[in-house]
Amino acid sequence: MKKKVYASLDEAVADIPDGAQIMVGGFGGAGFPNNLIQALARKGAKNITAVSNNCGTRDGELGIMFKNNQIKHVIAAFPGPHANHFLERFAAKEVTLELVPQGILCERIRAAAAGLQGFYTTVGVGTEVAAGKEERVLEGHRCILERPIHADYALIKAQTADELGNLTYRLAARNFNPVMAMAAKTTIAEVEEIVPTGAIHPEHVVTPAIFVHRIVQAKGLRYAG
Amino acid sequence: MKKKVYASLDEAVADIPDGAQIMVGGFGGAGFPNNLIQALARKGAKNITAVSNNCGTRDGELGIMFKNNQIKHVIAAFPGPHANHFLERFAAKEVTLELVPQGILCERIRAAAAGLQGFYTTVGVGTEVAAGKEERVLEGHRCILERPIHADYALIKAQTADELGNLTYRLAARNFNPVMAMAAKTTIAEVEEIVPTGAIHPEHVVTPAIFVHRIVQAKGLRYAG
Amino acid sequence: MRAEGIAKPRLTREQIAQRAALELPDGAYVNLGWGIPNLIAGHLPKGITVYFHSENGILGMGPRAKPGEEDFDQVDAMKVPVTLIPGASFFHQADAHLMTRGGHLDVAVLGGFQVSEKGDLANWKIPGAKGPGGIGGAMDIAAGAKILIVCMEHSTKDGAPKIVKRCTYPLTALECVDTIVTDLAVIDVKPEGLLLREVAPCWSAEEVQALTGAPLIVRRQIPEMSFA
Amino acid sequence: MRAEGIAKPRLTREQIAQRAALELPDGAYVNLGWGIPNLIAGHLPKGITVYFHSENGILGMGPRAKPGEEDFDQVDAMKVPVTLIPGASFFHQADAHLMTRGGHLDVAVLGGFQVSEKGDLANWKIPGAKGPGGIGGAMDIAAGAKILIVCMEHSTKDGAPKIVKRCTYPLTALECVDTIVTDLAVIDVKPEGLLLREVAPCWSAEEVQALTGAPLIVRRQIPEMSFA
Repeated sequence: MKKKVYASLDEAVADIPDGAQIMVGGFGGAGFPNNLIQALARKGAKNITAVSNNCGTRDGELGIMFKNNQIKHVIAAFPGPHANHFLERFAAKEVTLELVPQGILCERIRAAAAGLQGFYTTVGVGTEVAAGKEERVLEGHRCILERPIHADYALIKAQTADELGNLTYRLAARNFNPVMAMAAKTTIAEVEEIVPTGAIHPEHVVTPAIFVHRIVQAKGLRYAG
Repeated sequence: MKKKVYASLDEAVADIPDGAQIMVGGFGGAGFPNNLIQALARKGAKNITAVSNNCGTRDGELGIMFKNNQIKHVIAAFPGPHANHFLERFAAKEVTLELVPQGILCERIRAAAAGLQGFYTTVGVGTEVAAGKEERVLEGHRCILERPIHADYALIKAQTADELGNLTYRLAARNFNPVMAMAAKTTIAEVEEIVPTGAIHPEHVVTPAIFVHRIVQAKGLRYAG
Repeated sequence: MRAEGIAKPRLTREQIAQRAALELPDGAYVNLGWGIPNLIAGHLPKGITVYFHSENGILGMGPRAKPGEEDFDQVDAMKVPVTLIPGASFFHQADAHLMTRGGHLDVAVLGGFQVSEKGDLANWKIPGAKGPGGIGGAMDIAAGAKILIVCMEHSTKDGAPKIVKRCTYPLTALECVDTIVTDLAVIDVKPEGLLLREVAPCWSAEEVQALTGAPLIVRRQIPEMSFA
Repeated sequence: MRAEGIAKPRLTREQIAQRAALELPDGAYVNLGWGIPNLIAGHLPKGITVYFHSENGILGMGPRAKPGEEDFDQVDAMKVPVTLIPGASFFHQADAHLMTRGGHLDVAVLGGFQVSEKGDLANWKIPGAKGPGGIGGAMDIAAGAKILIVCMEHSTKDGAPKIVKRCTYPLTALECVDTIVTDLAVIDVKPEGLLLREVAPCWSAEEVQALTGAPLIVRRQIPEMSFA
């Protein structure tokens, strides 16, 4: 049976090709897979579509990948005031942005995970976000149709993994990570500690092992923004 | 501030009116709020619309309410071979049934909880379940539109509540309970034990207190089917 | 199409399960339905680890609990108290079916009343049966599994074929079945039709075809079913 | 509509927050947005318990963490390390916004650039600003809260009214605002229009109307804003 625990960050991202669509967990500085992002920056994969709440914080989080011009398109809710590398690339038209309300971003990711082909929401009706989207009245409300967001890879940050791939998260570093973990073809988890299979109580597992394909121990870069 | 802990099962269901739409947790004998169901049977509310995976097991689970002819309509995935009271009422046309695939039942409940007005799924396409539902092609798949299922009340079974209303569940008795808890206007939880607020680790809470309006200690009837 | 003329021994339900067990890859996440599929867990080859999913909210089920050790909060989708293997987890119903519908299960094995030559499945309701029937998780599982195997007898009790051109029973899902394992054969559903892969011991391709309600594609010599 | 002619004292941002805090019922689940709303937590009346929701996945936030006691895995939506009150919980982002969108929050308080007489809100992007702007959780929160309060200055820095007939800034959500608390007034958005509920000390209804870009409904004598 294939082992999920990888010896190095670089091995864990080695097969991510140019042009891949990648989800990246994290919010407000917490729960970013900063070591995996650094590995992907070292690898130099190009023309990436990134799905992330923000667009980096200075050189940290996704910042390094915008700095390196590895990202061609990003789907995000809040690029952030310190996303200077993104903002420069955006101004230079080297990267395009789809701006999405935060809850809808997450719900579209979950829809992909859950095998749903779309959903209706009142969020965004009458705003720029509704541009080009089907609108109709359902349950007495004006709604727009939102579509799933899929990914080839998810880079996520968890606190503890068992060797089988069950994950738990620390405090509010949970945020987008469990949802993105469910939505990608290949989910790669950077974790603080790896414990023997069965060491996490079955009722306390947040991300069941079925969603996790690779596990690698974090190497030092916890808060990078 | 209003206290959520009720002294008796009967008080906890005292205001449920005739004609209410009620979700009831449980699957495979585990996680049914049997004591609340008995209290509702004692109260005798009529013309109930029930949302439940099954339709009772002999006199147990929802069985007693079918026996008493309190339910006029039920939305369920698997009425069950031992739902004899339901089956008799159904044959006598005293109750109507909307039969729904189990995952779609739960997803429609979640859609109500999440403020979504509908979703598209491939599940049920080309089957009896699709009758009367809008069909279209999305993401390259034939899909049908499914609508949210709301409720006035949810009767759920949890293992432990803190006094604020945070809940945890035991083993596979979790099943429908956390999802239904999020979807009803008023959620009433029957629990094995009530602990002081803060005694459940914030990372281990499965149902946050925001979803829980009443808590009552179970009185003996754990597995009723 | 009636079977009266042929009285050769057919596989038992346990043998069907034993054959189907060989289809499960090491490390796979698998859901087993009611009936014959549920017997598969007892026939896994040595050295193979499979993570069994139960649609009520368990991943990593082990064998059923021994008498006296049952915990009725830890039951499978058939209400049977089960054990867990290390690394098991519990989750709620919405996540349980996010797994089925979202394509996260490697293999699902369901029972069947009828399978069509296009891989349509009917497995939840017998026409004319008393009562409304019950769908349970079958439609979600059939729609979402990466590989769907159906285990069933090749013929009904009356001798009618269960593999048919078009299902006449109420459908579970369209074009969902990948492989059919019966008491007579292993058949793959391919874009070009039903491909006969193996036949039961002592049975020929022609004899299996005679009991099948849709044409079988027979390439070369069909090997006998293997059980290990 | 310009404000140059009037130089009376207006409420400070802290005073706006203090007034808005009185709108929160005991036991309420509340989300506070960026800016003035975020100051409200420091002004809760004695004896009132409010459960603060953070859209990154916390319910039951307490005050910000003291210097030296920060944990950067426990931050609010503004990236500020916070404490927890007993009974707090963590959950993932999909559940965090199930709470906002699904109508589970009793009250949300957001900042605003413009509010229209119908209660439309614009609060995420200034026309002509550099860069693409950022929506964050505001659209989900505005669409779903049972009661939505907007806290903002009554006029822009240039003296233009922020309460208008129609928003000219990019919208956050339509017909979502219930109450506006500004440095000059408390105004309820009603089906019949903007109902002036209270005015700041030393201000008259007529003076507030003069700085408001949409008609205010003035019934009887308007009381002075209370702060406790």
